[in-house]
Amino acid sequence: MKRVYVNEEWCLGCHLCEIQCAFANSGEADMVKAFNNSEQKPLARITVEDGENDIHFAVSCRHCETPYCVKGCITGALTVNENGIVQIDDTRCVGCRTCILMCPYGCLTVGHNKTLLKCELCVENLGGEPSCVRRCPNNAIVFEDRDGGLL
Amino acid sequence: MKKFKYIIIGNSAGAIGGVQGIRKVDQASEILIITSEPWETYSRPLISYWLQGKVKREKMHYRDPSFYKENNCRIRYNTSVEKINPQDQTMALADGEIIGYEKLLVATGSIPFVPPIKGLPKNLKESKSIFTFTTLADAIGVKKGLTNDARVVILGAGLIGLKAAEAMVNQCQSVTVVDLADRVLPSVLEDKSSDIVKKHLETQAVDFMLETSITEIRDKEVLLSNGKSLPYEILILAVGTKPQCTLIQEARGDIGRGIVTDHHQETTLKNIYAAGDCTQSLDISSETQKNLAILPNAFLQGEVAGMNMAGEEAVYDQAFPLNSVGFMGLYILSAGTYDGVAYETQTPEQYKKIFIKDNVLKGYIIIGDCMRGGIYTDLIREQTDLSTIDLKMLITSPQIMAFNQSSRKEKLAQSH
Amino acid sequence: MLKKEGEIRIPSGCAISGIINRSGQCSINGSEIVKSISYMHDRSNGLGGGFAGYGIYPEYADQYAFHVFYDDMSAREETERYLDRTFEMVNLSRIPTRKHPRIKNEPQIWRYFVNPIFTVLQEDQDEIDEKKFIVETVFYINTYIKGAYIFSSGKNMGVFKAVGFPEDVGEFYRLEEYDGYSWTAHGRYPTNTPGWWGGAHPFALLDYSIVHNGEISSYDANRRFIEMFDYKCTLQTDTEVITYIIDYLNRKQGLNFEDIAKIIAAPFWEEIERLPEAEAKRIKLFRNTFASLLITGPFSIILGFDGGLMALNDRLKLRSMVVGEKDNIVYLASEECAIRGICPDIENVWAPQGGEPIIIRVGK
Amino acid sequence: MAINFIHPEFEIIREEKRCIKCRACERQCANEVHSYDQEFDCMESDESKCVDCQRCVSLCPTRALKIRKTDNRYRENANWQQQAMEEIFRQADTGGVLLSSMGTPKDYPNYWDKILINASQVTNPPIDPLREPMETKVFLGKKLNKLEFDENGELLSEIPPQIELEMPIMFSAMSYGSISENAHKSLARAATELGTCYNTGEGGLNQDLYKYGANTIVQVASGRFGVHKDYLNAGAAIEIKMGQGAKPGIGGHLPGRKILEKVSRTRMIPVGVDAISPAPHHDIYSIEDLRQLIFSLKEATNYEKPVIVKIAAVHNVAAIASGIARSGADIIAIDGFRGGTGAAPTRIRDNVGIPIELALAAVDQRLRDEKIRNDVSIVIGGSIRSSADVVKAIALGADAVYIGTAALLALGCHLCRTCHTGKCNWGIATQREDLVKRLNPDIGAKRLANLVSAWNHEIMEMMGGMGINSIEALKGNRLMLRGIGMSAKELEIFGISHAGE
Repeated sequence: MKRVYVNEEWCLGCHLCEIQCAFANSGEADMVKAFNNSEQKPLARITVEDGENDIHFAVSCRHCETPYCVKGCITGALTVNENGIVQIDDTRCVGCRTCILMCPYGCLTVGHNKTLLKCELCVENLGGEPSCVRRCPNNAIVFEDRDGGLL
Repeated sequence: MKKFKYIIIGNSAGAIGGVQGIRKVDQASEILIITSEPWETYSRPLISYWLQGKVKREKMHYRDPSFYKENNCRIRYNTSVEKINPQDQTMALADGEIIGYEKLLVATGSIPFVPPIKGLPKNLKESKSIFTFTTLADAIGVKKGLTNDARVVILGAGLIGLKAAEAMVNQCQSVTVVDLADRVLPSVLEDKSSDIVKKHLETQAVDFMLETSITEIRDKEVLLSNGKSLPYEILILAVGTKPQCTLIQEARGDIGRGIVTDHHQETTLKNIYAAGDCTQSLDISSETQKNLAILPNAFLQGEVAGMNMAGEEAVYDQAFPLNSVGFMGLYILSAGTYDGVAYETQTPEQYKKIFIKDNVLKGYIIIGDCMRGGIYTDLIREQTDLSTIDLKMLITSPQIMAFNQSSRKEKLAQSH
Repeated sequence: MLKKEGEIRIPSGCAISGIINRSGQCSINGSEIVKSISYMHDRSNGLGGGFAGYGIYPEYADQYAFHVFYDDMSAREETERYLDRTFEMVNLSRIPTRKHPRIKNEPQIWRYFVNPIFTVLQEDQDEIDEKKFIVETVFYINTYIKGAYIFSSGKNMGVFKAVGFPEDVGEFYRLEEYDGYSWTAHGRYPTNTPGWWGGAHPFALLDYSIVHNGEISSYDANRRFIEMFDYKCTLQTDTEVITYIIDYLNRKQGLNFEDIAKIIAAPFWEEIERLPEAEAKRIKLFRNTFASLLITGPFSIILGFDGGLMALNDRLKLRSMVVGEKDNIVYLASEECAIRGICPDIENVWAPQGGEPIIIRVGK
Repeated sequence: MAINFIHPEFEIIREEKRCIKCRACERQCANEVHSYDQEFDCMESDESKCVDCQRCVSLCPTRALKIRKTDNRYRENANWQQQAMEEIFRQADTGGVLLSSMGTPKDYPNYWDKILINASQVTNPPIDPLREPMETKVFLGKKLNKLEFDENGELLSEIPPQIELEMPIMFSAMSYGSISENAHKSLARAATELGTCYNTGEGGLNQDLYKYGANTIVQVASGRFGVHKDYLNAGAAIEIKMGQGAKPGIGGHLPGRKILEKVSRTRMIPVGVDAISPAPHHDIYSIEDLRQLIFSLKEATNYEKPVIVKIAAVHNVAAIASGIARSGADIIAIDGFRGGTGAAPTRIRDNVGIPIELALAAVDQRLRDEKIRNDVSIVIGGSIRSSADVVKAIALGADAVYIGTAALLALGCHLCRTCHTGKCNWGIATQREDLVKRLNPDIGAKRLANLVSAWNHEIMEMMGGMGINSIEALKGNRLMLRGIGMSAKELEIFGISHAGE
């Protein structure tokens, strides 16, 4: 399946993927409104790690073949849909953080309403290409099928 | 006699894992699920949330109600299995019916351990004021008696006891937790972290009476080992659980700290598998056999059992204790064994303790901000050699940056 | 005042026609070609018509036949003085014409049958290139003698052209009095000239004569290249530059007409890639070496040469051209009517592909 | 010095309402213009550091930023304008030669804009490039003057060494060191994809890029940096750089701070040492010396590679070109005075040399007059800005063009003209690793390929309009050009008529 992959060779650490992710998932049509018009800034489902020697990379849900978060979820809020996308149903999430405990990559975060947030590849808000990928200025984040291995 | 290719006894995480495991391999054959409860599968940890009013009954489904139909499962509610006969691969139900199986999964879970206390009613299930707290039926019972002026006494400061305390503390007059141990969550935390949790709960109006036991249960009152007494309208007995191994034991399967299985989750009885709270697992972090009664473990075991039942070899060999639990806004992540050199950090947002032994992460405790804690969990799960990892960075905060470039690439640029 | 040929580049549309007897017998009367081109009257506008006949001067077959327009006596006197120095004049006369109501302002039209005379010095130095000498003579007279213009300079062939419709030009020159083995004809439709006799077609140099229909877009690229090789494009017409290109490739580079066609109407690279390796290599070398001789834009030409005709279209075939055969006679024309009009029972009529040369050599 | 006479050239306008304080501008500005004020929770800017490279503007996700030229002026007059005054202040401050980057910004006549292209109407048809083949393949190199055949009519002649290009556009010389490794990679990959060539410049060829050799022109300049036998044999052709349009008559200077490990290895000079290219080649003090170098290089490459001689367009360029054509060179590259540079003395850049248009017209005609046009191909560069410029150049007589500045623009350059600072925010004219990585060659190569193939489409459209279906029929086809607003002398040099004639 197509997943989000990152290449730290090209990540500039601009953190715009976080901004775009938060905006895309904010439900607002306008970024300024999304960030400046509400009490709480929208939250990203992707995190950029900044290291020494200008190493940067973004981390978001890997949509693992073996999704420990889904297997550990105590409520059934986390599921894998027919396309292999790990999704969360926030009406069923109770914010217990078992998924945080289970995820090897640290890709879930707690939302403002205490339920968990995670990358769902923008299936709900854009379709096609995830916003972080679309807006990455340097192709450091790509949306590709690498199930056969990395080229 | 009816005969089924697959029968699963139980209807919780281990059983559901079993169904999903079977379905990965065999999409056709019918599965019979036998449950002693009257309900579709529900999440047991959610009973405290339901009692608290945070989760509605219909959101307690562990899987959508359509799950059984979609997975071609026949389910028999309110049905107990009396006996398994592994020789002819049959079982006898409580109503006397005999049914046959080709592959059987025992996912009977655990049952509350009820200590022998003076004055304990003979038939606890019919009591309107004394409860265990592991099933929805328990929670429903508690709720009936829960009034604003009710005084609640909970015996046991473990996960079940404290979740019950959290659920009720804002709906009753008082909650007092009594435990013989000197700290809360004695099986999950060590001293300092335990103290943080206790203090937090105390600020939320939960009272504790530690190093104390109940010596006698009377109507509306318990007597304590320190000579005092506590009045109660609701008494919860939450001193622990024990694996439900009776069926296997009687069929002469091996029992240790639960049902003994191999890496395929097969018991010592041919074609009988077991998963979940009823089993014994090898804790890889301490290399000892344990009864790991935790939900993720149950599901993973069930899934492996199911796949093997359907003919595909799968292995589960990564069991270790792990818990994520929150009490009144304070969250705790813990995993593994608290053995080795401990690295402790504390900030206003977080208390953290990490245990490293033989260059492997053995266990950790995080209280407070637990973001990305799963990165630690994975190090335990994979027993990762820490020599190529930036330990200082890792201890400060869990991050992929702490790994070397090739493992970063493997994690972020390859499919998993 | 409108500028005439040589002062400005003049593109034009046209009709062309050609007839050849494969056997080489001079069996084709001039009236045939006049009749043929007359069927395409509407492709001309009266500003130019002309003919080239091959095999028409059997009695002077070894002499160069110069056809010359003179504006006045002094031009003729100067030219004849110039020719006298280096040529043996075997015969000279006015070209016979008849009065024609639609042919006006005719210049003096003279014909000379000449043999070049070479000095001892030239022969000693082994520098004798007779054709080069003829070409230089033609260029000198056309460039430097005001009012004189040599419009035909081959052997046993001749060009006849004028301002007017081609059928009138044919009558004017009394072409029914000539028989040849091949003929070409041209009716002109220029767009910005008052019409000048010298500017009419065919354009000829030595035995080469060209009738051309089209307007080549590569003109200046071709012109500026060919002028590096001692040609002077005084008329600034397509026909002129094409004639020079063919002269350069055939006479100076020694290429045959098949190869010439592959240079001026070169196959596209994608076609070359599909060719056998040796052939591809050959054409690639042609396109590389003679890149600036590729002719683009629409053209259909009939090239007359000693012993044959070649018809060629641009490689996209942006101009019409049909070929027909009957017994030993091959007909070429812009339109089929020009063939059927003189040979109603024509057999085997077809339209050649763009860039596909149709070469007919007599006796072959 | 107590008083700073030089005032910020730009103003940074940040629309507070739109700013979401994402700090992308701060992270992306190598000049450290932007910063975040924790106390006031707002972004601040230090305008004095801004070079108007537009990186922050481009990356601002809410378009909250814009940069404009300040309207603060010295008291200028028609004679003493702002720029002149500021340069005087600058020199009074430093006592140094003024340095600038990229091509001259001065308002000299641009003849491309005074030349118009023809199109077909009734008398001959335009050709639709979408329906008919349209050829832009070009061969650069010496052409045979006479073909030789054997007695059977088989060709004996072989084509002399040529560069075969799918289109008449190449990337001009920009050295590794003056531009980044990723910029070079982008150029190399794009050239390979397009079937054209890029040029190493004088900084040698990075080992990783040898695989693009078939699309590489390797340069030999006066500093001879990175020149060795393998290098000479690595490319499709060898270019001897005698001059550069932006700075005719002077050499080059790559500061030591740009000579990092990889650059040092490629250039074969020590890390951190200034790379000085002398003004002349010290083995070429005359045309006969050039001939010797040309043949030395041919010897070293077994006569398999065409040799280009690159010169700046100077006053007597036609005569110089004639000399080069007779010296054994296969191709002459002429660089006009509007051409770019990583760094040049401002006075030289802005005052020395002539426009490439005039140089080209003069050289092409001169070589034809001398009947040696076939002996060399002509490549021109020095501010080719569009496909129309290319078409005009070919019609004037060029075989192909070099594009440098346009290629850099495609890579993200915004012509801020501060290459010499080494802090290129677009990852092009820098060796700072954090900046170099900003240019992902995947993107860079794609953008370059897009640009050139777009131009090639346009060239085909224009050719089709003229009724020309192969680029060789356009070369030197000056009849397809008309001048507009030119003097008779200018028209004479160009060999074209005025529009309307």
